[in-house]
Amino acid sequence: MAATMIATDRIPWYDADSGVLDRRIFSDPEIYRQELQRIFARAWNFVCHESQLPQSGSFFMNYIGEDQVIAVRDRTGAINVLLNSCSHRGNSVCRAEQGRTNSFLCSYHGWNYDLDGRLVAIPGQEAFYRNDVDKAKWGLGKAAQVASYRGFVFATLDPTAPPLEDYLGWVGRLGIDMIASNGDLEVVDGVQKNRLKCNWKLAVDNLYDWYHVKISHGSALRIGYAPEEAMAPLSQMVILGEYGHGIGGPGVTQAELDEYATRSKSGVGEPKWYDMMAARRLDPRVQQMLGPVGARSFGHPNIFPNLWITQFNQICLRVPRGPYETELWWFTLMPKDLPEDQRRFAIYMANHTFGPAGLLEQDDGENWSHSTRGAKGAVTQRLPLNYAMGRGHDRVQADPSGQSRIETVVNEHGQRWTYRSWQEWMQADSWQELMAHHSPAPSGVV
Amino acid sequence: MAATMIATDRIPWYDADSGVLDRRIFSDPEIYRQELQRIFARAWNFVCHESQLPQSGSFFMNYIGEDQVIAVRDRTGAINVLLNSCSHRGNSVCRAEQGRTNSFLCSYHGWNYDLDGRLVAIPGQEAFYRNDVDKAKWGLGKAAQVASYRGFVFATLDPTAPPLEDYLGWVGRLGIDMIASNGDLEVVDGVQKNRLKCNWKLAVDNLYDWYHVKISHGSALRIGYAPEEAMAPLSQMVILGEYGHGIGGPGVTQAELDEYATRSKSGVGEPKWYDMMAARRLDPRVQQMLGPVGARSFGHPNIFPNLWITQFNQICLRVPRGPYETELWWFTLMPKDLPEDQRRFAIYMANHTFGPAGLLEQDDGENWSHSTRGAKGAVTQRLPLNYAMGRGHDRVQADPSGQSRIETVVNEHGQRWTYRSWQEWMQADSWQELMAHHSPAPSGVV
Amino acid sequence: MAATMIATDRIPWYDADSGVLDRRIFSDPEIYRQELQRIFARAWNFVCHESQLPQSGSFFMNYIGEDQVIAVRDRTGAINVLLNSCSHRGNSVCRAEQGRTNSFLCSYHGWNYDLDGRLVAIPGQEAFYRNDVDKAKWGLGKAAQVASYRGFVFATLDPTAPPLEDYLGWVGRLGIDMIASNGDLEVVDGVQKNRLKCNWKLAVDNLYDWYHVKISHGSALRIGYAPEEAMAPLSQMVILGEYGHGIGGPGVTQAELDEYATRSKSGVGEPKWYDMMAARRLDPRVQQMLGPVGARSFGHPNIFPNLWITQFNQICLRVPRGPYETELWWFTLMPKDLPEDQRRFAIYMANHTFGPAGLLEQDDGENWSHSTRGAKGAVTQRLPLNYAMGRGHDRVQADPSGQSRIETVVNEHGQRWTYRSWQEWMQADSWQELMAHHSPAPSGVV
Amino acid sequence: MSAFESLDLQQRMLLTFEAEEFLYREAGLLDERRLDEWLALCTDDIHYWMPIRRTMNVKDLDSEFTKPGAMAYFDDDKRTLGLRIQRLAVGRAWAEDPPSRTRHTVSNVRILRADANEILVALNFHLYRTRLDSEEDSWIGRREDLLRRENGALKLARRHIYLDQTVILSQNMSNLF
Amino acid sequence: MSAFESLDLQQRMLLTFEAEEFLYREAGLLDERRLDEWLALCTDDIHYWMPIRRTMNVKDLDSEFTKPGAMAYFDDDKRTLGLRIQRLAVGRAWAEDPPSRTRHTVSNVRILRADANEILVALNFHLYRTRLDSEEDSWIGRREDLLRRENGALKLARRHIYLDQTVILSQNMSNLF
Amino acid sequence: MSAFESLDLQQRMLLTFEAEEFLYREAGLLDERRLDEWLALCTDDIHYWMPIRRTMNVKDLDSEFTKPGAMAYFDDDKRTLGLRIQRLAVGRAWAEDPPSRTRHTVSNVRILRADANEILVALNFHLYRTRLDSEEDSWIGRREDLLRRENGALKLARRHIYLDQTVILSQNMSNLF
Ligand code: FES
Ligand code: FES
Ligand code: FES
Ligand SMILES: [Fe+3]
Ligand SMILES: [Fe+3]
Ligand SMILES: [Fe+3]
Repeated sequence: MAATMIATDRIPWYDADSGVLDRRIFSDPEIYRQELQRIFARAWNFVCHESQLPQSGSFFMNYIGEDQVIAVRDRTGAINVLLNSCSHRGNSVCRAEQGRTNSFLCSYHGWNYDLDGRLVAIPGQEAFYRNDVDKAKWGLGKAAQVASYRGFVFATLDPTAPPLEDYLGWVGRLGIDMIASNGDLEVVDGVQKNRLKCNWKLAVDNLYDWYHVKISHGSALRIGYAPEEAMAPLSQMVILGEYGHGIGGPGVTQAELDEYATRSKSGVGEPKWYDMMAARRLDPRVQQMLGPVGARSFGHPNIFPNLWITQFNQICLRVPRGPYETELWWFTLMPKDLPEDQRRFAIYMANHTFGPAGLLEQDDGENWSHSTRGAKGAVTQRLPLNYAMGRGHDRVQADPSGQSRIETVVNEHGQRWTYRSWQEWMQADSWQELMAHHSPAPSGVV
Repeated sequence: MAATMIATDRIPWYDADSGVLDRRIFSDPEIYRQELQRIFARAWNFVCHESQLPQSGSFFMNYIGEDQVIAVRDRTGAINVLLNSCSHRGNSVCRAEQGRTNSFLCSYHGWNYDLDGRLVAIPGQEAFYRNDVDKAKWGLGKAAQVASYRGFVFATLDPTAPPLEDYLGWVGRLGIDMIASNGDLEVVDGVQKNRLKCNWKLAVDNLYDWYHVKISHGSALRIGYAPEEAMAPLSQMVILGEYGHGIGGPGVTQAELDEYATRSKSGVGEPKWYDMMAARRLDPRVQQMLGPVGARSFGHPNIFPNLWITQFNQICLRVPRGPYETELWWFTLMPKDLPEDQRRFAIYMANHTFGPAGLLEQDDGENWSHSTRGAKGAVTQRLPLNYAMGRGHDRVQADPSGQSRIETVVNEHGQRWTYRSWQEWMQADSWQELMAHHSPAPSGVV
Repeated sequence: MAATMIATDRIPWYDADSGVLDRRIFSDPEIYRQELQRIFARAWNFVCHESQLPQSGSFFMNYIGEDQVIAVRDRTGAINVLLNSCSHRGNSVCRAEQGRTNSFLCSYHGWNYDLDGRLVAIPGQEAFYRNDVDKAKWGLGKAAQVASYRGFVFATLDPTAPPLEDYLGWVGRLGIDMIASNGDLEVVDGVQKNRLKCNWKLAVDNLYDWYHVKISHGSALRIGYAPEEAMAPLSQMVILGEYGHGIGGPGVTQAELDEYATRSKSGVGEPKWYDMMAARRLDPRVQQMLGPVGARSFGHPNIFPNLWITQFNQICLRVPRGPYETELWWFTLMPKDLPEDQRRFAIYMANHTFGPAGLLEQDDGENWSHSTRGAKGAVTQRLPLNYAMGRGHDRVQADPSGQSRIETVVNEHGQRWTYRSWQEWMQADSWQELMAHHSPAPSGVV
Repeated sequence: MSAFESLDLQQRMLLTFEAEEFLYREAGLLDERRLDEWLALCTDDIHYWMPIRRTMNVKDLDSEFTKPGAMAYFDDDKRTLGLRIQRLAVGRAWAEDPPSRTRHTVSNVRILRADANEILVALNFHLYRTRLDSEEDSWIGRREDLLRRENGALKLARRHIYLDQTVILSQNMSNLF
Repeated sequence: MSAFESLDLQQRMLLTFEAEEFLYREAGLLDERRLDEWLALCTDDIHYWMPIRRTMNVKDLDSEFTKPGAMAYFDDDKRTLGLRIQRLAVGRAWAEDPPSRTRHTVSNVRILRADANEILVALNFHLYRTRLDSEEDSWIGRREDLLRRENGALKLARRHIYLDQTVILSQNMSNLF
Repeated sequence: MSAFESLDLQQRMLLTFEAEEFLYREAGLLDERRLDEWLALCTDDIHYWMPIRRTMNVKDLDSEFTKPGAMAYFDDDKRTLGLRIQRLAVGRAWAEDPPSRTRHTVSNVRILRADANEILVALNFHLYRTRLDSEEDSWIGRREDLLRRENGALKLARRHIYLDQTVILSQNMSNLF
């Protein structure tokens, strides 16, 4: 089909010079098929938080692309990420979303896999197999690399992928540092999951989207659920990192941070839109951890490809379920020592802001599913999409700390960076090629 | 897949010499994909009747192929046909089937489009876009041409399409004249819509099908809901026009028309099967309007590709919804000045004859969906379909008025013409090629 | 798509040297499409048992691949297998699962087909078709060959297929003989049908699978519904035949058969696991019918591609319904003269063992659907499946009677033979090629 | 009609039960294809009506349904209902041979108004239909039925059917609601 | 059994409520997986039966369902029902681990016949099942249940299940109806 | 609360009818989008809660649902319910313009406990929603509602919603249950 041609040629989907995007990347099934191979099967993917696996045998089920994986802690305390498919006939060895187990016993013929995926028992190994089966060769498929950064567990299926910390780079690490700086985190029981009829990338690009708030979430603002100045402030900061990571959203000046510090001590002075955020940067150790620029950013990090870290206590994974469907998985993380009242308030906010019944998020799905629909029409499909907001009007500022960033107003730098990087991932035939040819973080005018 | 091969080569699907058709045109997804590009994206498509857009801001949602379009009257009174997809992210700018609006405000970020599709407001155009966005370039996609014939509004997405009147030719125009001759029409509130599991072409070819009535609608005839002589009369007339338009069904002689005229005056004489139809041709202005031959035809016009005009007060659009699904949209049009009792009777007939609960139409869907199923089987698919009824036994008669036609018995001339034309549309790579190579209306033996 | 490439090249899916299988044969839609053409459209397929068509006009609806066929007895008493699609527009001419009819009257235009598929009446043949239609040419599509073996009716759509008895070979015939040896069979009213989310081949390879019983059906064994020794005995016999037929499962020695014979006469001695089966081989005529080896086999025959014959009174057809769905159709056959109490017991067992609510079969679907899922993941798909149990450790024993077999323990010989043969079917472009290049039944070490 | 609320709880309960008993029996007749008996439960002046529903913006909701006298999916008097039923009896009603298998489920039965002669009932319906090997339709919505006593027995005097779907996602509506 | 109609409205209402109360409690036990308690509600001679339904032309409708003694999806006595329940308790009942989440909804409850000892009830059922992350099944049809009084309490003496589907569109029927 | 069973059949029937009457009226208000009137039926201390359900192995079933205080889909007091309703009134609630068409069906209504002031009810619900031309959602599960008498009239004091789905197969839950 044309689909195939489209996907295999080298036409640029995204034109960096104009900020224009081809709609078909949201609707072409062949492009989606390639994404599973070229992006999800290669990238470091978030699988769970360490606190979800308290003991040996604790497991949490997740996906890498559409491959179902089990994150499980083994007897050595190490976390393994296993492909949930038996080596004998391919049956699932685990069907629960989470729980605890001693091993993974296949329900078809009883091959039994240890918590680290090793095949440890085969019924009739001697009698039927005459010991002619090399158990070492037939364990469960495993992630090629598993690593954890500040308690956030990632895995890649590609042995040639760079180490996690290199993959994240300073921007990805900073993104995680921002939520990690809340304290010693643990996941609150209950991952919200729901399914949207949209392409996964539309859900991802929305996390940088501080432009939609006033309209998409107009009703929430109008009833005063959230103050507009805080929900869509004008002063914005964008930080872009290699391989597509980024952080975009509200930013303040050092002066504003200091103003809040003084005011919060003295108790004298007008409240400001950034108070709730600034409060979380008072602690010098936090400022230390985030650096001079990071400390001033209250944006949304995205760990490429699909992990959104919110400003407060949640992260949201955008799980692809076919070209036109995406699941949103909301994890809520709180400092273990958070005072009960603060904890109760934080959970209230988490339960009522995002998720399928969230006062804000209710209205997002409708827009994303219709944007996906708008990428399908035989003729509509030919019309370009405009991702040009602010293009060519901003400048990347360097910093002695090395924390380069763009300080500006509401913009689409994050979205453009996402698709520019996405295109490089899609065109590279291997990690080697991607490492060699991907764009460095932008500098100068953007 | 083979599908692709099938679709891109030049094998004739329809063999005009034998009247034999390849079943795969009803089941091959790739052929369907091509139809959206080569037929619907090129043709003049019916979108609504002018009376559905009484005031400025009145809109009606429809489809061209699978592209959703909004027909809307603007402040100048002109009718625009807009692609329902925002230029920013592709979101729908309208979700209602019909209604009235001042503009199309996108629910995602608030880009606002005027009733003529022009982009008139972008939130943050100055602050965020720094005025660096050419609104003139980013309006909604629009039909390349919109035109109206006797109140019936059509649109084409192809700028190279010929003007509507040329496209319709005398046959298409005559088809519309037939219903327009009822008087000064307006749409009765309520468009019936339902979804069948059939390929759209099977629904279209059925409109010429005066052969199925006795069997498919046997139950309706047996209970006397409609008289058989009128439902399936032997004397038939077929009129064929360029680009696939046609009119097929009952026809009478001038003598019969005159006989009815005399009898209806004198009130003396036996009722005849054609009385209900002939009554609508008494008025000399109507005869004038339809011409000597047209006035004698009571057939079903099809405006290629998919608009069926019935003998009385309804039209039915066959909306493709994928290779195996079609929606039937029934519009009912009455003369504004129709006396109340006649109006009530006409609405009763409209409500009970066609539509999903119609006493006649109930039984059609079952046959069409199973005919579609019969085009899918791996082996069944290889068997040809017989469209040969009457082939080679009839002759096109010319007329001084230029109204050539075939006068004969029940036949499949209309269906053959449909597939012959369909094949020319599918093989042409452009309007230019289609105009150059399409068949002229047949003459001589057919 | 890659799918296409995968399917059309000659990569071996199944590697006979390692017993390793490529998962994609369970998930690739293009491979499935080819299976319909290369396997089902070519093979002899089971359609019904003669007793289901007691009189002229009795019919039973079935499928060959995904082509719907009607098995019907005509006035001469012959059984016809007709493609259920009218030659005019392709409509179904029959919609019932079974029943009795005088002819097949198409509900669209009333073309009428005789019980042997001949087109016998066309409304308006003279008036509308002017007698210019050769009814002899436009009958229903028919199976190229229909034949019956011991009351089991098979059909092939391929005129070049070898005769049924050659196709079955001695192994396929023996498989049918095993159930036919129960007596003069008739189908008990009621074919159980349910739909699984699995690829059809996973359902087929399971019939040879005496390895899964202890685990998959652990609950049924634990509650004592069936005795473990009889359900999964160690002594197994496998018989393999050309074109993929096979018989695999419990086998006993002649000594054991004799022991039972003596014991059942004397009434003295311990019951053994094989008593229920051996009882059915006491009759010398049965031993005669099955031969010295066959009489000792209590395995599951598969008539390639998809007819499972059970040890007792049932057969199960695995009907493909797309790459990821399969219907199981359970037919129950009893000797006409079976004493009422035995009949009641046999029906009780049939109703409670297999079928969607069967105490055993309930648990199978879950495993097969997840094995299918396990063949879809972009990365999981790359992992080989292990079909190597017992490979290279057994030997085919010849027998003066010609009944070669493998006598061993639980094994996967049957499954390997199935995929090896399947691959030959898929790679052959015609019956001629398949006959020339297919593997002979194995000999020596397997 | 007097306000139903004026009755006491026991009276309301009794009346509601009486209505449910009628509605369940009547639904059973439809599912068992005993259509002549069903028709006999209708008064001679029955109005059986299903207007067309449209997806409308909040501001245009007043025209969500078509009005009486405009287009509708059903707008039947007793004679027309009789035709629908007769159709199935005379053969060649292909949409119903083999017959659909229907299940008329009625719930949330609430009496809106009642007097000695009439009971006006609102309810939720779920009409489930399955055909051939695997076709399935579900029609869900709200109904307003007017029940009238005619020499002692309740009869159906009006049935207004408010379907929740706008586009009918079925190939036909060859069954009664 | 005497005709239920002979009872007056109040009596019919009371009896119907009593039957519904029993049926709702019993359905709740199934959904809460309290299967032993459910089994205790069955009489020792219970007949639990679901025949096979076939798509038939109108003229052949008399054989739409298989007859007793022929093939069926369920044809259980109390012992067999016990086996089904025991199966889930002993482990390795893979179709139910993780367990299905079921919802047994009963509506249009009509008493067909009743006497001092027995109540014969007809009803519509909707058994909804969801499994794992997104599997969904809906089984819809008609049931005839015979309720019998045994020392004061109602018990289930017979359950005949008439499913509307012909081909079962589910991978199994590992749950009770 | 005293055991409901202690009441006699007639009393139980009356109480059950009273509860159903309330629940049907309340469901009707939601479907007719009369949300302010609906809110007025809630007590000031209402707890409206839908925990998160997870697919768990039999051995881990004790944690199938999240506990109060942990994450949930709904965990609302009256103020929060008010916000949800207000949201729809102020415009720009895009998920509901055009509005969804919902049908709240309540069945198997069983009283668990009751006293002079309160009735604790368990029931099965089916919330059906259709949007635009063809979107359809069905949410099915079990509810426990606490009804309390406030100056004569019943009010909703607690609604605990146990959905049968684990992954929510809908783009949002912009409607009340
Ligand atoms: S599939 Fe897992 S043991 Fe066989
Ligand atoms: S998508 Fe329409 S304004 Fe952004
Ligand atoms: S389709 Fe069968 S007669 Fe026309
Ligand atoms: Fe948002
Ligand atoms: Fe018709
Ligand atoms: Fe099994």
